[in-house]
Amino acid sequence: MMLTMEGVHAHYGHIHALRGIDVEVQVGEIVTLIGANGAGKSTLMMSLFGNPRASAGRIVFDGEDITRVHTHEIARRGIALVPEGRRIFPRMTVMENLQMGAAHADPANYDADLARMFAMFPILEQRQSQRGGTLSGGEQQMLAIARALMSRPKLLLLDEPSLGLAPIYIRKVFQIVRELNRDHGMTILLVEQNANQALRVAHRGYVLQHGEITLAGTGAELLASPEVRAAYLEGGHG
Amino acid sequence: MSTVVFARHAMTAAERLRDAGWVAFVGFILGVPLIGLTTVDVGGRLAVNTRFGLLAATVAAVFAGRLLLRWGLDQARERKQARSAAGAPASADERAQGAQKVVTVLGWIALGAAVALPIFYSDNRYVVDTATTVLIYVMLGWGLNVVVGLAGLLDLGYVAFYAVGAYSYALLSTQYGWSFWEALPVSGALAAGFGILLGYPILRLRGDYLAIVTLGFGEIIRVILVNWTEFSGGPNGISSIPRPSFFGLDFARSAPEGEQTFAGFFGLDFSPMHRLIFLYYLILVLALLTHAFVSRLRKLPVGRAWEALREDEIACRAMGMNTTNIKLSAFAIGAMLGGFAGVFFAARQGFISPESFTFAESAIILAIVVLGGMGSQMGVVLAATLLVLIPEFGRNFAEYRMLLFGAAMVLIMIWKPGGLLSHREPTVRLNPLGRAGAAREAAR
Amino acid sequence: MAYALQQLINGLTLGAMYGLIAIGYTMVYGIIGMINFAHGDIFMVSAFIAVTAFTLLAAADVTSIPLALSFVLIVAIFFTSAYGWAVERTAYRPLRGSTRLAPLISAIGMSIFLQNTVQLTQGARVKPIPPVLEGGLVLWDTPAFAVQISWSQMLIIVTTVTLMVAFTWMITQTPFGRQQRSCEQDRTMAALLGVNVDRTISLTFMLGAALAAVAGVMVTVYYGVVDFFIGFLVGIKAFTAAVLGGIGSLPGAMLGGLLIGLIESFWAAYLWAEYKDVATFGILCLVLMLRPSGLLGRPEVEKV
Amino acid sequence: MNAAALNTPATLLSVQKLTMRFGGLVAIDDLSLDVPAASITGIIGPNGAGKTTLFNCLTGFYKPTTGSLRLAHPQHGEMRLEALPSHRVARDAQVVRTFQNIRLFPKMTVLENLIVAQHNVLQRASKFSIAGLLGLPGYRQAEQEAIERAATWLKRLRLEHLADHAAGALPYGIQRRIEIARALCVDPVLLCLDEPAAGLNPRESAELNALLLYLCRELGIAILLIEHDMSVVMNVSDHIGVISYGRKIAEGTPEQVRNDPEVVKAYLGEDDDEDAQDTAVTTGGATA
Amino acid sequence: MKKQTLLAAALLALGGFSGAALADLTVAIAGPMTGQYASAGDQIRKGAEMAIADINARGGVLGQKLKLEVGDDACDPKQAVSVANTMVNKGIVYMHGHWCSSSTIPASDVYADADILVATVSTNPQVTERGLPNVFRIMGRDDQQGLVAGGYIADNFKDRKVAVVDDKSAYGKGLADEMAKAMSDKGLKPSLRESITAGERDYSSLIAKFKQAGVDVMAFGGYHTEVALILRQAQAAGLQLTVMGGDTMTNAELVTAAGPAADNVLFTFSPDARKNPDAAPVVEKFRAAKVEPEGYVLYAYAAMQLFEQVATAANSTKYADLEKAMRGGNFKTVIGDLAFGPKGDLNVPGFVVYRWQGGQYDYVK
Repeated sequence: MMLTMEGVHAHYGHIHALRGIDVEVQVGEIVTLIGANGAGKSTLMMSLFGNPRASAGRIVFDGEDITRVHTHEIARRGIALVPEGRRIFPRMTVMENLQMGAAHADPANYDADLARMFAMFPILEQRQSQRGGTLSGGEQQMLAIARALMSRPKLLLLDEPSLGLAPIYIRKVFQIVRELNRDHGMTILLVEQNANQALRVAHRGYVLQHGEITLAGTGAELLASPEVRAAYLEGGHG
Repeated sequence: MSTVVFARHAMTAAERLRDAGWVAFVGFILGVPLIGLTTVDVGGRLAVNTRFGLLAATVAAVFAGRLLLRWGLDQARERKQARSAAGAPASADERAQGAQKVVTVLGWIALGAAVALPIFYSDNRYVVDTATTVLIYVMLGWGLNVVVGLAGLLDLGYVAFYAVGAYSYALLSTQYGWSFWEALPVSGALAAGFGILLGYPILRLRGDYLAIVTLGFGEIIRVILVNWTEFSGGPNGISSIPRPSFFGLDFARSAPEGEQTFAGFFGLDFSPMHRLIFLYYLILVLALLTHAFVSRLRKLPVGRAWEALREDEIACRAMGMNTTNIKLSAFAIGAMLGGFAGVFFAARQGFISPESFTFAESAIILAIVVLGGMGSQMGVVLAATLLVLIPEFGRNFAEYRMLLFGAAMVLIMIWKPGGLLSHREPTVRLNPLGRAGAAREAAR
Repeated sequence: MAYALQQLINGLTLGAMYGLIAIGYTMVYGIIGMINFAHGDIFMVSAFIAVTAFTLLAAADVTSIPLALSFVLIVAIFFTSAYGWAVERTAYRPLRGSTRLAPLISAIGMSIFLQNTVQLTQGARVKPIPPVLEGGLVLWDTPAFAVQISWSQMLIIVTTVTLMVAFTWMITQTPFGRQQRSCEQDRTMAALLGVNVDRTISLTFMLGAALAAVAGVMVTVYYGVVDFFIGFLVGIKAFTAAVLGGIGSLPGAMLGGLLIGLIESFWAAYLWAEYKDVATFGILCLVLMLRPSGLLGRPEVEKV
Repeated sequence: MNAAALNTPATLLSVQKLTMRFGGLVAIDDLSLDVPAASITGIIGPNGAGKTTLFNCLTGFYKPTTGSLRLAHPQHGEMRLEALPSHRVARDAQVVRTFQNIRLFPKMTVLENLIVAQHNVLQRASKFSIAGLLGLPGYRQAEQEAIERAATWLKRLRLEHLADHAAGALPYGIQRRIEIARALCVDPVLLCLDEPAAGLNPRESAELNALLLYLCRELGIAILLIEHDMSVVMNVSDHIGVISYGRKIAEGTPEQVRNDPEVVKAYLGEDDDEDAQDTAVTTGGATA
Repeated sequence: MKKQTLLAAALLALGGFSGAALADLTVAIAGPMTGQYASAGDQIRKGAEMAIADINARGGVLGQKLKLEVGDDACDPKQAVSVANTMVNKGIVYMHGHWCSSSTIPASDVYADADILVATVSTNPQVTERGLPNVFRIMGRDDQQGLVAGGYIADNFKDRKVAVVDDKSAYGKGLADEMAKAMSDKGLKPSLRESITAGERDYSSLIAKFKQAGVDVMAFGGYHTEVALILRQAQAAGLQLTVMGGDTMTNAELVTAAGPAADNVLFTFSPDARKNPDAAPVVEKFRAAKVEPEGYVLYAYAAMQLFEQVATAANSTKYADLEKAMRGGNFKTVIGDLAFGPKGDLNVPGFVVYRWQGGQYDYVK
């Protein structure tokens, strides 16, 4: 078991954002979390890092309880996040952004990892001395994924990686997700608004509503579920 | 699905001791160079004196203080947790309603107290005078609140407008014999003019760049007042500024030929308190007018535009708002109110000099706005009262006075980072308060 | 000509001093995005520590100047960094994540507090030390006027330039510098990448305080007289220097400091000394009107 | 507005030879584009192609390096947008925009956001605040009208119950809707929407489609739309322009654009093995 | 609800200040006990405390013990008014203060309103020129001081170049202007007229200007701290500068700070109280208590003596009687005999020129 959340509650200011979340991620799985705006998807991701900290419940990662561990310490234990909105350091170069990703990895792997990233994302090699803020949205998304991978995480979290991207980049993102999992055995937890594609790449999925898990199942099951279809896959008739 | 509620676990005795020990150790390190050692003058040379006894006492006090503080904080947290466990947390609407009610009640109490104060203290100069000072700062705070709290423009040189008002009145009255009431609007307009003058060159600046330029502007005004002796009296300032009269009646022991004094007209025995109380009510009226003016403005397009500007300047432009005019109007109105306060200050002191208009003064006024809760009118009253009274209370502690003042500023800020009253009341509501909850339920 | 040269040297020294303090200002500003109004007072504390240390050395009959200077520097840096750390821990850390103005006010409170602490514990009197570095070089001896540069002036200029280069290198090239910049640009993301944000900020404050400590020692050596009020004016000037150069930029702080030093020096030399502050702030306004983010500041592209 | 809709000229906005350089970087390169009146024009293109820059030029936030932006305003005649500062573009030319990363006034309530958008009308009615300060009936009536106007839009967008909530605390999708409502309160002739569907789920996107069609067909507001969500762009646009690296690479009806090989290569992407038919579903498939 | 209690507490506490203790006779001093000029405030307090102790040891005034109140105005005019009002509330009958002219001026209005006798050491002419009946000055005025200092320069440094410098404070600028005027009247035009900012550290620019202009005498209006810095830096730049200053130069810190360069400082001050044979026992007493009776220490002592004698002469502590006695009498204090003219200024303000020499100051021969 890579990650277990047991009855996790969390508050965001005065909002009770998570109300008893139970989620499991097995080693080598892609798990997708879908839900409407404001359902608490991003809060759930961030609560894994203790930001906001769970007010109740337990989070176990790789056999260790991380509920009370510092954010930076959790990151060092092997969870990496590609956050919503990408959060590239805008005034650092592409190279420096990648170095930040590798800040707590074994320096011995650095050169090999960098080469791997450049192979996976050739655009980053071309842009390596450009400032992060000057990249286009798609390029930033590639950089954000590469940055996360530089730390050789055991678990990769992706928060809305397709948001605001051109279709061509959306394809690329899902392709990478699939490759990472299939070719490198990476365990991935994916949060998506784009439920259709997200569920298609996932082994399993959860539906989050008002801070609670309302449905769980394999990707195919959820895709077929009438509730999911009605709420997340088909537009109303307008 | 088990719900284990975490209470942040209470510290064990050993942990408490270790924590306090660590803090005491830091206190020791910090104390060595300043408390443990001191230099004294022995016949034209310095020698080092040691005060290890004092240092030890300080470290012990820090240790005990930390233990006590931790314990107190833990208690407070426990009580808070118990309370929130007992009752469901109030909804945002209910909280807003509650806060609004408190502020309203508080406002009326403050007003009542303010009106009644001179009646209860009619023979106490100090109380009336201190209350007058509080009101001057309240007025200044309300003025700066327009610039900083509403429009979100950080102004570290607000004292410049205060100075412009004060000097305008001082010069108009001593040089040209203008009365208080004649000079008041002119001085306010002059201050507003300076506000626009300052506003123009810095329209493009943001945040801290704006702050430093306003700070510089304040300093420029002060340096000019100090050096341009022919105009401002230089460092000597201007003395013998006439006091405002009560509809032409002076507050003097005896009137010049053909005029009457206040006491004489009303057949009272002369008392210097009459003038003091009159000045007090004068500033009270000015302050109330300011309050009415600013609260009204806040609900007008211009006031909403200020707040929108604070929230997002680019969105303002995209909505077709002329941000230049909005900024300038904020500077002008803030400056005008500062100018009014300055006029009153000059009239009350009877003497002004550049020393009253230093950066420290700007910092205090800004602190009033921020401590009060940006944009909150009642917050300004509360903060002004605190910041004037703390140093006055401090007089009992002689040389520790300013030390306590500094510490209090830090502590209040940490205690209430959003200011004492941080609740923002909307300028307009679609659904009046009581019904909001119902409306929300209906929407679910 | 000789006169102008002398004024240039004076201006450069003064400017280097402002620059040295401004570097600390700008570094702390960089990481937490707030004006640390207490920085000038940290500098003042370090000057007092330096006075005590020098007096101790004099009592111990230490005559070697390099030895004395390095001892005083180490002592001052140690204790002043502790003050920097404590100030951050008590007055700023609790306010992280609140409005931008809250730490500004607590900084002002802290500044008042430190000033009065020193006044109470060390007394209100000025504290002098005997001249440490005497003499200098006569660069150009004209009949009317001898252009001189003293050893302490040289020390100040050299120290400032060295520190500026060293710290610029540290920030742009080292992992710590990267971590620091990452905290400045996106604190949450930095933490998500495993950066200990609290520790990085604390360290930056300590480094800023260490810079202030060096400045404090330099001031003590150069002017020989210290009192509890010196932090305020110098703090404002250094802050102005940091903004003029573009806040957040170390070379900018240096440049701003030098500019202000030179403006003050030459304005006082050829025009009206009493209006030199007007000149300084006037030029600041002018520069900011033309370049709203300072001379070397990164131009703030309006992100729409 | 209806009167305006009757005698609108064919082309509302004409972009001609627009170029925008930042230092050495060419963000928009000799771009020409026509926006017909009372229609929805979509702008698509890869990230960083210059779409938002086009909006910024159009709404006065950037001064174009060269080129012209002519607006055939139904009341005021031809206006040159490139010569107007941003606030006048909104106020006088009535070209109003929303932002890619939502820019509401977060601490103000939803209703206040919508009333601020009517600032110019109200400010005129308040006669430099004097009428407002005195509470004269003229101003009071203007304010009442502003509130009603805001309430109408809130009702139309089903946001009424949130009117008194601070805008910044509301969920993302709702904030998007508020931003559109706020823009509508400025009374636009041309409404420029920058990725209005970003972060919306399919159901919300569908609602957005309905709203856009209503605005355009019923109220005659011309809409310029930047969007990556093909289910929105392809469904509502009358006309689509495709931009890549600052240049227009294609233009035409949704059908034409979708099948343009260059667009597929630069933007839509080649269908690959695994999700060939799926992509059809998510992009254009929902047309039926 | 918490907020209301807070406010109530504040109001109550305000009221708490009102209770005046009338058991003893309360006199007060006021000055900068904190802030930039705190060292002057310290001198005043030490002098006054000693005087009160001595007077009470003698049995007090008119059979009543004296009680001392200390007010801190930090040289801020606004705080000075606040201090004045506190003092009025505390029912003081006599005030020695304030120290800064800019504090004394607004505060004395309050004392005038409340019928409280004031004896101050503020030297700005405006202090007494405003015609307040209750204000007396036990020190000379800037204009008198400037006359003596400027005259001395004109007489003794006729063929040297003189710069007149002030620190932009009310005191400093007033004094410097008077010195410049007195010099000019005697035919010596200042070569330079400069202002500095008190609190700054770097005067190298000013010194280079002196060197350029060939100035080696500086007539200075301001405080000793700046003089010490200027002297140190002048010496480092190889300029032997002679300084003429005012009464603030009596502060021994000048010597500590400037080192041997202080020997170039001349200044004007009232005849040295410490040389007054009558004062010898008091001086001894101060030194025994490890307080050097420099600067304002003896003035504060004298101010209290003055009150003792005035009240005894008037045989009353009523304001009108005190004022009358003050105007009529001639009082023997540690700073010499005091008698007041119609404006409240000293009849014989006798300023003398001193020079620092080896850590002591003495009359210039």
